Amino acid sequence: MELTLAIAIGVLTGSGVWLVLRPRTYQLVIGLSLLSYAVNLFIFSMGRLRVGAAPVLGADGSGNPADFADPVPQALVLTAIVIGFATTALLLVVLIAARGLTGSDHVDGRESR
Amino acid sequence: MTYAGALPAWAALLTAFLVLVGAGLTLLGAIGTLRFGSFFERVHAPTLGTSWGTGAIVLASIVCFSALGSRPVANELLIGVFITLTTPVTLMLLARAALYRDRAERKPGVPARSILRPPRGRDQQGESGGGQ
Amino acid sequence: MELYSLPLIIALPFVAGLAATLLPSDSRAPATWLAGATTLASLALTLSLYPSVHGGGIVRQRFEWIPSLGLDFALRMDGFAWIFAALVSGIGLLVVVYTRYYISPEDPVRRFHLFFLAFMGSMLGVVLAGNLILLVVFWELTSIFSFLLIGYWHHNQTARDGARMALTITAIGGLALLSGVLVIGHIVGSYDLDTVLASGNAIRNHDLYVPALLLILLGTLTKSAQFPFQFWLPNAMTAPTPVSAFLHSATMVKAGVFLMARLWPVLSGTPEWFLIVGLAGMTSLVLGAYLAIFQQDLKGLLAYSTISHLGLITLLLSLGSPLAAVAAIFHMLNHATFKASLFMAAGIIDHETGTRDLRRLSGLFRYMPITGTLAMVASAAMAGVPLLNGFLSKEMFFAEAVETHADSWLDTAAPYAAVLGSALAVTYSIRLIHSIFLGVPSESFPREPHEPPFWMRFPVMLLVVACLVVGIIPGLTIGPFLQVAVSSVLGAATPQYSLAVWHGFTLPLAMSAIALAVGAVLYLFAGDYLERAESPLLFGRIQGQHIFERTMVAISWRGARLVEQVFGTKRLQPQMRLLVAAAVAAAATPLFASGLGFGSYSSGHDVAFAGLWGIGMVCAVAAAQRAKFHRLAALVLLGGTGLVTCLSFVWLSAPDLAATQLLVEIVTTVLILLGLRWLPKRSEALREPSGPLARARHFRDLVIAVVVGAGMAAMSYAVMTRKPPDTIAHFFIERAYSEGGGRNVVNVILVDFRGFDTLGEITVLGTVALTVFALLRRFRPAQDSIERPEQQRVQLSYDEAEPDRGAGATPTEYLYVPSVIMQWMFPVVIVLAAYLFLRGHDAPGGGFTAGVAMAAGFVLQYMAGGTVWVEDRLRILPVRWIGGGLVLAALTGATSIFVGDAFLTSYFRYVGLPLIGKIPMASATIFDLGVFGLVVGATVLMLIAIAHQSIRRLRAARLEEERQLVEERRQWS
Amino acid sequence: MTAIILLWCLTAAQAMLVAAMGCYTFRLIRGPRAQDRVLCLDAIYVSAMLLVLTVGIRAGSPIYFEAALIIAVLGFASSVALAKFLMRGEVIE
Amino acid sequence: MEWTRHLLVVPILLPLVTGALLLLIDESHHTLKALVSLASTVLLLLASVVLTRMANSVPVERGIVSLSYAVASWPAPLAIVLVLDRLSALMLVLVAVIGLASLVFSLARWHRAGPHFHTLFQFLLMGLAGAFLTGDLFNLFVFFEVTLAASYGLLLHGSGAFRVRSGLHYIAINLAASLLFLIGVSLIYGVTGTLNMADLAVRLHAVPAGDRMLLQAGAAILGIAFLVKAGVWPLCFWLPSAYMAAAAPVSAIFVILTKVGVYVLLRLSLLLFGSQAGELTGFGGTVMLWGGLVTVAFATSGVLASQAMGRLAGYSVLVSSGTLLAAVGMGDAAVVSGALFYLVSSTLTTAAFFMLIELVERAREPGADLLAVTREAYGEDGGEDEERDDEEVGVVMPGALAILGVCFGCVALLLAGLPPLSGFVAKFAMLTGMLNLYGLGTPASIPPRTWLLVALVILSGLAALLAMMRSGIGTFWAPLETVVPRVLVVEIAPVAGLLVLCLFLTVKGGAMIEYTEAAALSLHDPSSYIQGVLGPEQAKAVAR
Amino acid sequence: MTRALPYPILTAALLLTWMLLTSFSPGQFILGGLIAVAASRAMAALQPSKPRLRQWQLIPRLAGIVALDILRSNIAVARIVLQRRGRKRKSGFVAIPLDLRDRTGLAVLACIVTSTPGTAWVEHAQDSNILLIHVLDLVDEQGWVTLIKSRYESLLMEIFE
Ligand code: NA
Ligand code: NA
Repeated sequence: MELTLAIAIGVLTGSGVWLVLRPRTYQLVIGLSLLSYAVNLFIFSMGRLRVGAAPVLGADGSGNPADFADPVPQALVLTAIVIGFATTALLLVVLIAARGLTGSDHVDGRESR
Repeated sequence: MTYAGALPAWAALLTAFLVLVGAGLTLLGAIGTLRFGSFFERVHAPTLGTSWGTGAIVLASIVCFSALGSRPVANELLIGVFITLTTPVTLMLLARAALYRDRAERKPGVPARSILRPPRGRDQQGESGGGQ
Repeated sequence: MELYSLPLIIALPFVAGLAATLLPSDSRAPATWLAGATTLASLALTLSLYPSVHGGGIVRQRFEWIPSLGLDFALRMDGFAWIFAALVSGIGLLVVVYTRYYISPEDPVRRFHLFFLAFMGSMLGVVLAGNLILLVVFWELTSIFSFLLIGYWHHNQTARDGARMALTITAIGGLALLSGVLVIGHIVGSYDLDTVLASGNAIRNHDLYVPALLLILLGTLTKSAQFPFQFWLPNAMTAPTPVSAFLHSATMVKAGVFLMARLWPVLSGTPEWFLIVGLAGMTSLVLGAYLAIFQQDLKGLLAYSTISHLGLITLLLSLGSPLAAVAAIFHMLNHATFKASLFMAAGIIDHETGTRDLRRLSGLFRYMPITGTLAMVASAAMAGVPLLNGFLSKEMFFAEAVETHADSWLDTAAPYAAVLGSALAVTYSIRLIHSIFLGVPSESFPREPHEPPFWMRFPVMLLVVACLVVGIIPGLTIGPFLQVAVSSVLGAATPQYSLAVWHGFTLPLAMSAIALAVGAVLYLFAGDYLERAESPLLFGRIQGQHIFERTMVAISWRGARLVEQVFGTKRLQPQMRLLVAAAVAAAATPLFASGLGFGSYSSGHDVAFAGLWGIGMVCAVAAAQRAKFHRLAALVLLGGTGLVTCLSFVWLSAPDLAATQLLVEIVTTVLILLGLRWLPKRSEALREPSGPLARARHFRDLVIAVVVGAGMAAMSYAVMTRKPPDTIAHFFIERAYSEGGGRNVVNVILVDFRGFDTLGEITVLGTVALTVFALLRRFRPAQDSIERPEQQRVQLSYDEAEPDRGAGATPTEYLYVPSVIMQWMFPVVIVLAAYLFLRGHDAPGGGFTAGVAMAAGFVLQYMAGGTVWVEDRLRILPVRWIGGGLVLAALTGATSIFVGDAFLTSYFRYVGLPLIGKIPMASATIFDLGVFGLVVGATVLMLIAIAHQSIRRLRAARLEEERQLVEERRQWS
Repeated sequence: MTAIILLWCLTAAQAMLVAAMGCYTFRLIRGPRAQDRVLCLDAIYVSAMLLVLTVGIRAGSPIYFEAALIIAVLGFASSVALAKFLMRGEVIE
Repeated sequence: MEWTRHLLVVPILLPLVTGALLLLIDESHHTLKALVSLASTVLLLLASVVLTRMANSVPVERGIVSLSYAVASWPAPLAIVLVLDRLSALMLVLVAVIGLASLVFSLARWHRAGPHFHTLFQFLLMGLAGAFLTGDLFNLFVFFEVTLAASYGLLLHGSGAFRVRSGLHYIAINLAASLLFLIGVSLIYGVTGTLNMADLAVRLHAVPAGDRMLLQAGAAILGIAFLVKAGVWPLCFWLPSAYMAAAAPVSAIFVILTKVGVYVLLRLSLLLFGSQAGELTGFGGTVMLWGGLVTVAFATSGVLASQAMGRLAGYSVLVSSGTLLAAVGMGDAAVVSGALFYLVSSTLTTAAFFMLIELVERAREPGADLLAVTREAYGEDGGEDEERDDEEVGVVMPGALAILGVCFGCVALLLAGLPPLSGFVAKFAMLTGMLNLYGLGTPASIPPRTWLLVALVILSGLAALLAMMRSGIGTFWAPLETVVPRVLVVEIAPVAGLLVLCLFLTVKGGAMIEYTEAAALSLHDPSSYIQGVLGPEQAKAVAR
Repeated sequence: MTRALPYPILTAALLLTWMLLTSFSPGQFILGGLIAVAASRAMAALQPSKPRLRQWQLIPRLAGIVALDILRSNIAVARIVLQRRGRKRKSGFVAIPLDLRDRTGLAVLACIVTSTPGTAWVEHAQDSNILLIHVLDLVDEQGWVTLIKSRYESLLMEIFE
């Protein structure tokens, strides 16, 4: 699974980077979304992968730390998800505003080349 | 499967069966979307998954957790209920959108809006009621 | 009294300058009185210190400023500083008197006095500074105030140009001087003037001597307008004449030679010094004089003569002999006197006749005999005629020029240059006298000239008298003061020198005679030619000014723009590319340096998981490929990738992440769809760049993408396969329940252990929502998006065409049944949100998840019923939700402060309730409630703000229609 | 023994569900029309929910229930939005 | 915990609560909102000053301990801590001062050019304060994001094509940089298992050699993220346009944003890769030094090439950044001390400059008096916020042009580093520090790169002088008939106030340098920071 | 009563949902009750067409019929999916004139039709109350009309009207 996830992170990053280098604002939005998936998974992977070890304690509230996945990267990813959501929304609105004001959906507000 | 020992054999087997049925139906539905030739045919396929595909797996979950906790657990039922309630919304809107788009493009084999005219137009119903 | 004399001498002009600005605008007389009184006070204070500096005494005054950096506000007056201070304040006083009559009432007098007095104060600061950095401070101030003075009449293009050039050159010099002084400080270990003056040997023997020397000389030579920086000075003539009189006699340009003399004991005596200073001085001496003879502008002539005379001083200083230094100092004083008087005379002439053009001026002696006489005497002093002060110092100069100091061609050339320069000085002096005062009176004066008012002539008279007195009885007049000044510079090396007018028939006397004769003869033959010359012979084309201007334009404008264009970009894509490349380089450098190895830690293999990611990756790649032309497809594919991401979180023991990501996924999809409506249809028919170049660019980006992807994959794999370090996680797991009161460790981290992060994170969300709202308040759709979407137009026209259908029948009809279910889901969503919220602390869920779910419920209603329908029924005040949520979260955190615990400290205990039993009550739950409120508000605000544009579109369309109507009407009328 | 059977069946079921998602993904990419894509996305959501349930069964833990419930209650929102976009060109009117 | 310790959280909490409360006040109560916002900012300033005194009361001799505050009462390496030392206190004061100035400036008109200006503004202050105070790497990310989110809102405040276009670039680049930030932080966590900066400094020693390159890669990626914020060449091209596009008071407060990047680089490079870090000592220093040098060179040409004053100001920000980065890259206490002085001075200057530009440009063209915002033609709310009847705040200035001219001259001097204002003292302090690393009078050889930096610092000042002279002459001297601009007291007062502060900095240069020297010394002694956060034992472990 | 609890059945259903989600304990009953009341009051704000359940005891019967029908259709459609491509199969649209007017009833009918594999709700005309469905395996058009009308519509009309 490590290999799978690593390759997945790589492919998502690659696709995202490709899009981020494209000239259309919409490509930018999709690209940054893909990149944030990739980065979220990357952060997540820094806690190592565990199956069936969700960091939710049993009814008595005790537990051996070794039995649980690292909760810290999960908490970080949660924060990152929220912030990513916010920024995607913002970028989207900025791009439609830019489209309205400049009449173009090129990232520079005008066609180049 | 650390809990496996706690599960009675009947429950384990029933769960296994139900899970297989549910997943199998879902897979069949998915294959259907590949095999059917038109959108209106494809619309039918996923309902395999949303009806008894879901039902079976939900049941499996109920069986499993009820047996595990040795008390009836039924919260998964809600999943079945809500899937049944919500899936139609998408499908209705989607089918209607597809119909509209087909009509707009004047695709053959698509019934005209006129067949749904109020009663005085009802006699026209037969003429275009057919499908392809 | 003596204690505060030094700071007072400097401060008085500044204070008076500021005070002058408070006077009424038409107050020539009061301003003069104010300026005069303070200048007089400075002069008086200076003079009063004579006893202290007489006999080698030094007055010091030190205030702490930045002691740790060696910068003190240290003032220091020795004989040399004293004589300069007296000169500056003395001539300053005369200029103030003169200005009273020169400046017209229309001119902004207050500003003049402010700049003038501040300039004088700065110059006094340069003279009295006892710390080299402080000296630089005042030095730069003289540049700045001279800039303002030169540009005083800034409505003239020439004044602006002259001021700019003066500041440019002197500022370059000033910064060089600063660098030089810094180097000196590095060598000596102090900026204190006394210490530096005592460290001559250390400086001259240091490796950094030459750079320091070059930098300092760059400062002094630019300031003194020495070759090759001489060109700014004539352009500065656009200043009001009193300013010129001051700047070119006793101050500004003198600052350069002053500093060279000041540091003479430390820097001079080396071949480098001799070569650079000597060359600059000699060239300036000859070139200045040569160019002066061709000038048609009276002030221009005087300006070039200044260059020439300062060249003389510089040359003297270069020689490195004490006697030469004496001559230099002496000539500084003499030049100040006659040059100031000449400028003032020039001002009188200009004032009276309205012109300074030598070709138009003639026979003025008849109209203004007294002024004429004074000017003639002063010119004679400038020419070095015996019995005038100029003669004495020039005699000393000749004597030194003949001496051999360092055996080189420069030394050999010195006497010839000296004679040549002096001869030319004689020529232009004669030309000045002859052209202006003698000859036939011109008919074409713009105004009828008169003698000026007495007090305007008075300063000139005083200075000319000084020239005479010093020239005739130097020993009795200037002698003791010169001695004081010289000995304070030279110290023990002070030579014996004689100030007698007559030394017998000596070589210098012969040289003087030759110079006088040659100069007179030259004028006799070339006078007419000079009167007609358009530009100087030989040097007509090459003008330093033009070269300078062109260079400046080339460097500071064209070159800079080129650099900006070549090494910068305003386009986003290259910037992104650079950013990505920089990140790759940053990560790759250490990885390649040490080699990236993988570990063996593994969590097993799973075919389904691999299959899942097969799907996820295909979706991602397809989304990337489709995003250009098939936006909707790309969005759907993005959703696929997102879903697979959620599933991975489920798979890998992160149910909270899965739930959150799922909800965010849903909302994001709706959001992007809302936005998609405002993007234009993109057809593949649109002309796009193609061809090999475009393909190459694509390939390059592809390579970048692959490299970055591979890098990320490698890094994550490397970490994932390594044994985990001893992380802080165990702490959280151990204490989540016992001390945080929750079993869902992730949630306890979010609302308790790291609640601070959450507080920040929700602030981000709220902020973005407000931004979105604000931006959309001013949203203006593009022309092609104002119309309804095509579908709606078709449906509308259909509805309108059908007899029994009204407008809007289609949307009502197609939502008739589905909307029922969507509405009934609303309370279900509320229950779901409540469930997610309350379970959060023990199971997956929490305020954020609940909030997004709730927001999705609202949005569902908007989709079902439309904006108007919902807002008729529900009053959602998202901004209040945001504000309330944030306040709640922050104040919950703050309550612990009142108990005495740190901010955000969470409390929990089990509370026994009747019927319900013991339930955990954590203050973190209230914090989470704040999170919930904010998330609901922010999410709804963003979605609804975009949704509202569809309603506003209608208004926009109507406005557009109206605008066209108005346009049409305008065309008809 | 039964545990192993259950495990294998769960694995098989998960594989089938992933295969189903794969089929839908194929359609998702192939189209041909937008409605096909939306239909498939909706179906993928449901399959994903089922997958979550099987993961829950496999882990024997109820903590994955919330994720499934969220899909069941709100999963349709995005496909509704997509469908409405197709029909009206606008999600919220 | 004594109650004064709680002051550490005030600079974060106060703007947060203010911003949130402002949302509960209706948009139509402009004045009330303005007053609340103003009062909060004044309190922030007071709190920052008190914090500075607290930080400065800690003795400079051996055993300097920074003050820390464990948020939520959890012990230090495990939860988030706020750390106060001289540097963070200084930055806080700077934030409060510039915040106050630009807020006052905005009260003339800008705060009503769009909704929720004050809230966004307060959140920006909160984010900045948090970034300067936090001692946790991920929390730093969060506060970076708070700052950025608010800055997005403020940058777009007032809307308009140019603003939105530049905003798009600004947002895109910063989003990408934020992703890098996340990658870096998580990589570091993956290798060391901690997020606390002090703990990280301790744990660095325990990282096995085989994992070190991953740590370095993480740190390097993190560094790129900060370099983007600081505006290093070639990652800085978005900056001049964005700063130029923003409304004047917004650009003014934005000046601090680049300083956040510099601050973090300074803090982390000395804490993690200082002299105690063994093999890792000086990691990234070369990149910062050369990056800074190239940035100064590029920005200098940008300054010269700028026609619009806004762009000139934007490039001036880059000059300042580049200079600071290079100084940080040199990494010596003497240089850092001077650099801190320079940081303060240049920040005040450029902030004043941005505000001044708006006023000066009113003098340039008649009609520019009107706000350069797009007319609300499409809003359903009929441009409620557009109803700016010409009601005035304060009194229109007499002699406005003269005052503007004086202010402009002061800014020119400050940018050029000419006396008598603090620009000169700052440059002098930095240069004399570079040339005399171990104090004046202690011989030390000077490497070529130092000479290069010295030259660039001086040349950049010269370029600024030339450019400012060009603009100034064109604005104040050249026109035959200069429009006397309508300038309100509340607009000129903050500009003048910042410039007076620069003068004050000059006069009180000695005290200021004493402060920055102490700050630099404690930065160069990471054990003091670690001791403040983790206690004496851990600090000793590092000091060995 | 109606003002406090505008939708008693909804409230009850929500309470049931709550207790299914959490547990059947007195504490959750109280908490769930509060939430359910709040949620139904929020629902009331939307002013939906208020359904009248006349014979709610028929609901289980309907549910049973539907569950069974769906199961049968599942098998049928699964078979269609699995059969070889060659076999002739005709799918098509069927227009069904409805008598059921109640919106909620229609919504339930929609759920039934859609959830049953093999039939799909395509379009419903509000004015004429004619429903257009798509049938995957269309053999007898009129058969579908009667099936829908007799098997579901009549029951629904009994329940809702
Ligand atoms: Na601006
Ligand atoms: Na169906």
